[in-house]
Amino acid sequence: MTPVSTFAYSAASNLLTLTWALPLASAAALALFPRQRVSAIRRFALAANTLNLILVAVLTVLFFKSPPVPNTSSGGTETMLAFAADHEWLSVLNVHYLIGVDAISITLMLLAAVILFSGTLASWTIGAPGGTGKVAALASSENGAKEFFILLQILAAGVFGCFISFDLFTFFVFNELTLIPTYLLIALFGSGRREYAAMKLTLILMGGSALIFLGIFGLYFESGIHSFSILELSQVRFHPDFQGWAFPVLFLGFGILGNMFPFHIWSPDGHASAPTAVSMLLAGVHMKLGAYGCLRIAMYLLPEGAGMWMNVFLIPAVVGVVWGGFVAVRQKDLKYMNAYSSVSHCGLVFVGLATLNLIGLRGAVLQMLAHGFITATVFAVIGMIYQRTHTRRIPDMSGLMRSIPFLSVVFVIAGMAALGLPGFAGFAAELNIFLGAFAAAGTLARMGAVLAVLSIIVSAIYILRAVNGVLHGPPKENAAVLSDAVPVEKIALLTLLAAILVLGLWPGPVVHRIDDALMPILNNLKR
Amino acid sequence: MSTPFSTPFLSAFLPDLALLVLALVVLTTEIVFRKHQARWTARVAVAGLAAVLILLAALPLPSGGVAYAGYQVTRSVVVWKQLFALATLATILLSRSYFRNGHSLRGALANPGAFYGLLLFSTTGMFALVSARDLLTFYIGLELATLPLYALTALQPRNAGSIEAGSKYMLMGAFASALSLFGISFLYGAAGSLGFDALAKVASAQPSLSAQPFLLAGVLMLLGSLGFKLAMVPFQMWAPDVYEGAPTAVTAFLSTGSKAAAVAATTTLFLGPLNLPRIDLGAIFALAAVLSLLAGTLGAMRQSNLRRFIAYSSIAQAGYMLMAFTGGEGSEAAARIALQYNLLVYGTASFALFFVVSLVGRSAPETIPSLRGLSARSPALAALLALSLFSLIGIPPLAGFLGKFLLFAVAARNGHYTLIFIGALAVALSFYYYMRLLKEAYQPVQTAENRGAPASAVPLSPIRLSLAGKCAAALLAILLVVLGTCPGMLNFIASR
Amino acid sequence: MRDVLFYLLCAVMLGFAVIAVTSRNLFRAVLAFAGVILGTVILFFALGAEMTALAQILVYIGGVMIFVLYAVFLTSGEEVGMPKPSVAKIIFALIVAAIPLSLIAGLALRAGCTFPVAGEALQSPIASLESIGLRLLNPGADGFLVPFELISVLLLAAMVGAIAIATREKEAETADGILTEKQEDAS
Amino acid sequence: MNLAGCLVLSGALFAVGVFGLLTRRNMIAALLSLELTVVAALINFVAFARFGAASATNVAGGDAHAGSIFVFFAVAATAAEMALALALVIALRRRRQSLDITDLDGLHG
Amino acid sequence: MDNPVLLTQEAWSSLQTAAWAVLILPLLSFLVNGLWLGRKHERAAGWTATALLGATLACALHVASGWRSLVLQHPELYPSRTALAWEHVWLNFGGNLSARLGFYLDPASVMMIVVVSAISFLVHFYSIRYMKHERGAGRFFALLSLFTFAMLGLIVSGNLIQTFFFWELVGAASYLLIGFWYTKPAAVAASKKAFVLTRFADAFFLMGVLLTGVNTGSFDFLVVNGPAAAAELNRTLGAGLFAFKLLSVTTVLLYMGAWGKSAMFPFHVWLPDAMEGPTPVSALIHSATMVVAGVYLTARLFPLFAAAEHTLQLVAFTGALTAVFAAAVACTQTDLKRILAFSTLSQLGLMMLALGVSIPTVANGGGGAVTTIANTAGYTAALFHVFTHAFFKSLLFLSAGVIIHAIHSNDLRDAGGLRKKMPWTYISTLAACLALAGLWPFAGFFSKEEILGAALGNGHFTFVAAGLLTGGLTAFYMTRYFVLVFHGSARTHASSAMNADHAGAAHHGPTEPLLMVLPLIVLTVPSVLVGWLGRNAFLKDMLPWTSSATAPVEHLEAHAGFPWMVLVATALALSGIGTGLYLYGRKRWTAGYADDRGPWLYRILRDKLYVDEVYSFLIRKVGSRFVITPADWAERKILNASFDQGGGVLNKLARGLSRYQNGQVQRSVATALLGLVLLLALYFSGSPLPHLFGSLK
Repeated sequence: MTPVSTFAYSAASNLLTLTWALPLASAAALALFPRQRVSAIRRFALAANTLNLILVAVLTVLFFKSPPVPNTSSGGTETMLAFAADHEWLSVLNVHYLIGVDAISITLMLLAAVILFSGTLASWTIGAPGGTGKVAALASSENGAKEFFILLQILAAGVFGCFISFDLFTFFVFNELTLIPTYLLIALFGSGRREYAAMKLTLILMGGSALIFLGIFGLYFESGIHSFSILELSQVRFHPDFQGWAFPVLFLGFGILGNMFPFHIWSPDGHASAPTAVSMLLAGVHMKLGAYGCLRIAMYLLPEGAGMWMNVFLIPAVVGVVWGGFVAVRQKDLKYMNAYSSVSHCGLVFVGLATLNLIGLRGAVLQMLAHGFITATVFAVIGMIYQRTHTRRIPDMSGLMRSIPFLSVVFVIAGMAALGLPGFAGFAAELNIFLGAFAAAGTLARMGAVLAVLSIIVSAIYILRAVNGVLHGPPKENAAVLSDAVPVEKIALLTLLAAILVLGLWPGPVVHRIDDALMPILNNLKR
Repeated sequence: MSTPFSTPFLSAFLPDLALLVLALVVLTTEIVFRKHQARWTARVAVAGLAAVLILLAALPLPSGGVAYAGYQVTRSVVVWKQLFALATLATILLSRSYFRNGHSLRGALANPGAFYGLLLFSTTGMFALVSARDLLTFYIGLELATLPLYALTALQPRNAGSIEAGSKYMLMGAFASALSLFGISFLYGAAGSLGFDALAKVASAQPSLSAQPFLLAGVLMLLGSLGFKLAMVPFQMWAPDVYEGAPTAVTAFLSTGSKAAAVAATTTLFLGPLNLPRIDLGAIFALAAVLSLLAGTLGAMRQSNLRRFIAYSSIAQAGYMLMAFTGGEGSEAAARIALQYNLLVYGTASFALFFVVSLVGRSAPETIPSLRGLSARSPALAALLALSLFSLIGIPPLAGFLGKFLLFAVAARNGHYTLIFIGALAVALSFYYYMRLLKEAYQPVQTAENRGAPASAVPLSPIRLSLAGKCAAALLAILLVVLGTCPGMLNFIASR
Repeated sequence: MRDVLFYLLCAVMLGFAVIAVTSRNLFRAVLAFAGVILGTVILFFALGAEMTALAQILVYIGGVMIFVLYAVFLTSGEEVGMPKPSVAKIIFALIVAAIPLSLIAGLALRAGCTFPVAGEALQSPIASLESIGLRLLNPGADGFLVPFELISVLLLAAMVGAIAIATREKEAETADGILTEKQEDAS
Repeated sequence: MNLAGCLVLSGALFAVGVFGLLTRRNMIAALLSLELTVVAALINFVAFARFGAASATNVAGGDAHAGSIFVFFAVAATAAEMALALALVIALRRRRQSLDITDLDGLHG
Repeated sequence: MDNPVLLTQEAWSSLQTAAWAVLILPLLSFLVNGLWLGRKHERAAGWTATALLGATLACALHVASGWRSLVLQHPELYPSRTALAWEHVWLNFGGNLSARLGFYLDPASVMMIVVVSAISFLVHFYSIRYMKHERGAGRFFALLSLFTFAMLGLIVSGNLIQTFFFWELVGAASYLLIGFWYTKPAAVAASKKAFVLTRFADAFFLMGVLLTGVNTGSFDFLVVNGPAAAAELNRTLGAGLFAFKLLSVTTVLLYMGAWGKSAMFPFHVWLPDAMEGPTPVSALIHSATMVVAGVYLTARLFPLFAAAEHTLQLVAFTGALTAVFAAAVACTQTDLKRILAFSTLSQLGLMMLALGVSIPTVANGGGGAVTTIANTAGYTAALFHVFTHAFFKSLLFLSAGVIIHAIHSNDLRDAGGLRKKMPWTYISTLAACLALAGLWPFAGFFSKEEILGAALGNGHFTFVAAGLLTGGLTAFYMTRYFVLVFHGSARTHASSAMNADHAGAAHHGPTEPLLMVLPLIVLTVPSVLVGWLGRNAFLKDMLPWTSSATAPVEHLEAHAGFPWMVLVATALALSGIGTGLYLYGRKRWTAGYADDRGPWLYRILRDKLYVDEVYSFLIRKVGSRFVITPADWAERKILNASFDQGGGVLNKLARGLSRYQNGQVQRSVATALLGLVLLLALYFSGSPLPHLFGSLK
């Protein structure tokens, strides 16, 4: 049935299924909790997410210890999966529950697990009576916490499911599974124009998944083998004309989810209105799903299409990088500033993908991880500042360094990381992307590379504007009353900062594994 | 020829006869049970239908199916019949409470015997329609399926809308049946005889459709009449008014049972004898599908009346189902599976929605604002509403997604990629207008102090669910999720 | 000669049809319609379908016409001066009606002539009593036993429906349907 | 007297019927024009039975009787429909005193 | 050229551990102070930091002596006098293109390690007393050690990536240090300005690094400076109008980094504002270490720059321009630290000038394809001046610290008559001023003469004149500075209290606290002797590793015009001092005397040629109006609005549909019929619409 890689069916694949089954189970369990016991609900959710983090960490260690050995029989173009399992789900459509992990997906899962863990911690005051001021009425009433954590767990389950599934149908199901919780979380627990933002976000994402839907059907029917499995489809040579239209459709579909330039309009409103944990998960992980999809499905299965279209997609990517930066400079609201900075950084991911060489692709994957951690930290800090000062507008705040030193120092460090200061994850990723862009042939690629590099200036401007505006300067009169970070929040921030530092200082092992994972995709692109 | 009473006769006819007998019995219950008439009639009807369902499932049927005097019953036909029986069963269960006074602002329903009788007559018509082997049985079946609905729509004397809806429905229906008569006459002209096999022979003999004007005229006019029953775009103008005017139970039956019958009729005809390689009806169906999606979406977007909203959403769902007919050559089996599965799923979701509407409709006018604060009044009902809406939209974990995916798969088989994209966009837009309902349901009720506005008009009385109501809601919810994830039902339908 | 008669018949029928559709007096319209039916009867005889013609007379003239007249008298009152539709509506209706007519006419003229002009001798009687009788009740493959049964069910259903709708609602709400409800609520 | 003639006749009757349906404001008159369209269809059936099915040129084994039998059933079905329609007319009369179709726009939007 | 030889012999293990220690100790001090000591007990933070920096200095000296004995004495083993203490691969880019972290020993880096750790140690020591009453002193010491770690990392790097790695860290540390008093809006603005401007230059520097790496296949200095790399880069890219030589573009981009960090002319605006930071910071960063990093980078890439035709000329030109401009402006400043800042700018200009003049102009005159062999005279002179300048400039800054500490204000107009109050500071500042002016026995004289000698030797007469003019002006403003601070009567200036260095740090201790004076005295010794002692060692050893490729250094004195030029320079210096004494001593001009009376040139110079105003105009008018605002407007009005417009259109269509649905039955029938006919017509008309949804098979 699958001539491709042999699956070492091992107990680990059950662990892999557990990664999304656990959040779902905890969501179900949470449903049984009575509404009033908010602290019990929070603790249970935290326990579930910690367990999940440990589980993913164990899997990562297992993976790094014994990565799947690439079999070079068919020119090394098939992805070797660790902890793989393959059960038939819908025989009518030949849909399989085909799961497995390679370096890219296991690292992204680790990213998701860490952010979920710290997100749960960061939303410790959600639903607490009188918790977060002007937060939606429903959330502040004591029964808000239960729905919040149930939806958060479902969102997490969807994300984990996506990263492990190697069957297009299952991938699409999990991808869509994340839509409802995201909408409800933002619409019910968000702030500001939350309903408008939630609806806009969901509609545009569903527009994107309409394109993906189209692409998946194209792949299924034009491949001749009527299968959804990515492994099998990667061995099929599709007809160039088909690839001519299927690739842009798929790439745009995932691009919309991955915050590509013209279609990024959902992310600023979405993030600004979402509660802290949701914007962390949304910006940190959910957007990476888009770029992951571009890499794994669009480029891996339709390499000739990639060859044809990548120069075209370089333009929106580069424009996105520069555009995100310029717009972020003018933003008054911290969350909008960070949202537009995410647009810029996600544009960098697409620049990395557009280079089509090993360094560029590796840079893109690293940037996904780095930006994931960094933007999650920044959103967490902004959330915590918001809980204290009840405002996110930069002009309204100044001199917070004196009253909340811990948060301010973390904010400075996160800002520096977002800036791309060496020693943090951002620099390692950006270095690879720029190097890949300069190495890519063609004047367009080189011009794109120049613009991308110049973007680090703009990012310096808007980040410093925010950091200086909020933390430095004469403290305002109400500053004295603010309380610094509570231990719960400290743990959340420190885990994220640790991840940023580790990825920044010792990228070696991670990069080595990611290169092995990228090899099949590159061999396909070169064929 | 097989003697009348040998086993094929039994397995072919018995369920239909049983249904007919049940209809007659129900008519006479009025005389037997003087008191509690409504409840007893309902009980008899439900028992009868259960028997019919068992018969359908249990009767041995040779794999090739049984053919008898213009009646052909294959295993897939049995599935159609089971769908119809289920729809009628659900309608009866839903309509039981409407016979009590004060159960709905539109006044109580009159004589239950006639109501259930007509309902069962209509189902008999659907049974005949599906197992027809010639145009005559097909036409009579179609008539029998539709006629009782005119009467049912007009059955609520005290509600002005009911009479108006009934007469509109009747006028449009009569015109459609005249149109189908005209169509069948041309088909008869082209094929020389009424049998489906003759039709198939003549349709495949000629080089192209344009070479056979009669066949084309007949096909189009029949498409028109079926389009009317399906509420397809050019013929959907009646649906909103009739859905609004008719009693809730009848609207439920219209949107599920009658639509299923329309889809079944189109399948037996256009995926049976008329599924011709050169008759590129795929393009027409695709065009109709797109227009239906557009009309359904646009209509539902600004609708505040719950019933008209359901009408437009059913027009959109008809659009999705029409996609299955664009499959072209060799896609009959896949299209049938997709349509049957989707009808089952759409039916479940619709009845869940109607269940909520009927409960809300007791104390408040059936408009979207009256859903406000449903989550506060009864969380279970709000959850059921959410599940049914997400399924109607087609979001994965729930059954709606799988149904729509199968439909799109049939269209994709023939390369209709633009059509799929428009379908998927329609799914996205449908999220917008279905969410308007959910937003109202989960809108925290603006009590006077935190919004300053006068307390909301709708009194905030919690909705109590009777035991039967609770387990019905639970069953529907479980069904929606199970149908979405477990392949069991899909494999069952596919194996037929 | 036959053709002249045929065209005459067509003209008469169309005339009656137009009157049925445009006359301001409902009664005169109904009678005009009866005229059209008679026209069809003659046509059927001309085409050799005697039985059909008889059925036509029996059902249409006997049943439907009487029924319509009954309804007309029952709803006495404004049937005399029916309001005249607005000119715009007439023009619109003319256009809408003209389109299918032209299509069918075109279709008929183009395809119709492929069929032979009616020769005197008919290969087979198309509606002899004996053949129809046999076909109706023949349970075999080409028989119409099932529709025969179904049509009776259809008529029954129509009757039940008609009665359900048209029964006059007793003011005193004594229709048993409602009365029993009260006791039921009580228990 | 050939097929074309009959078809044109039925087409004309159909057109007049449709015209009546679209212009008549009285419910009964509208039903009447509807009946016209049905009659047109019946003529069609018999015409095809006579010229189409019975003749040899058509595909082998034309079934002439089917046409007239179909007319039998069609007439019966239409009668049933008319019965129901007229019941509706009576109910409408009782409810609204006027049989004007154009007044039936309570449900709209 | 051979790759750097990794020190592997056992004998070197002690040197390697010392090499590790040099880097790890400051990092340790940062971590200890930053995480633990900084908040709890601030006094301990000061002492631990100083102790650790002392240890770093010791290790640096050990490394220097070890390097001298093992590498210098054995030219046969190490022909280019370079060695690699240890190396660790950070990231591998495929092929031999990889980012490595290493400890690279060569004459320049050894000299710089010693200088940086020495000055850093002294500044730490000095800061203990200086920051005694400051809030957040722990944070100050942590950041100071972080800066030292970053600077040392920069110096010892053997490849471009590691240089860029620590280059950015240095920039960040300086941002944090300048903005130490974060409650002062001026300091915050200055720190942001410094970081953004250096970041601007670093972006181009990064581009240069990447271009080099991609085209030459490696980032290591040895490979990059080798002839193969230069040949590799030596091709023209682009066509017609945009044709450019890759080599010259890459080298200019690389020089951009140095341009921004060493604050050459157009990018100098951040340095004077950086004086908002505490004085020890200015002493360490803006005199001896960070600003010199640019010169050090140019020196590192000297052979590559030499290979490109015009790059060195650009270096020389910017150096000269900055030197003259800064010297002129310094004469008109009234702020103590701004004078020293402009003086640093001027001296940096001189160093860049020295590097730039290494190519003998006479060779060009010869016509034809002349291989201009750069001689290393300029290279040696520049590094020698870096060496000497570090000592007396940090001395000047520290003394300024003491002065400010005493008069509680940065303004020259408040100072005066401090001669008797602080004798030690008086003597050390005098020594530093004379050294800076370049009088004979003092360090400044020898290094300045080397520079002018190199320029003269290679025939760059214009640059010689610029050097001489700068020398004269330097003497003048230093004298003005010295006289106004120490002589004359004590004066107070109205606005002095406002921008006092220590906002509100009114403490009265002794005017010349011992702990602060000690470093001054220690620094006076090298400012006097280092020139005379170090001259021979520098001339002999301080050569770029590809010395064999460049012409042998003939001793500068041998050049004909050299003695004359020395005389002229000394005469100019003396005349500068004379005019200074005359104007400010005899005629009692106050610091601001010439503000309103002086000629228009004086006023322009006082406002620093309005370069700041030009920048703010560029940013505010051009940048925000033509870039930021349109981007923001487009984002809101076009992109976001497109979504809402779409919704609007759909709503209008929906309203139209519901109006069409007016409930009339006849309309329904008509629509049905017309719809059916339309379907038929569309199907047969062959219009694209039905087939649009047809199959794309």
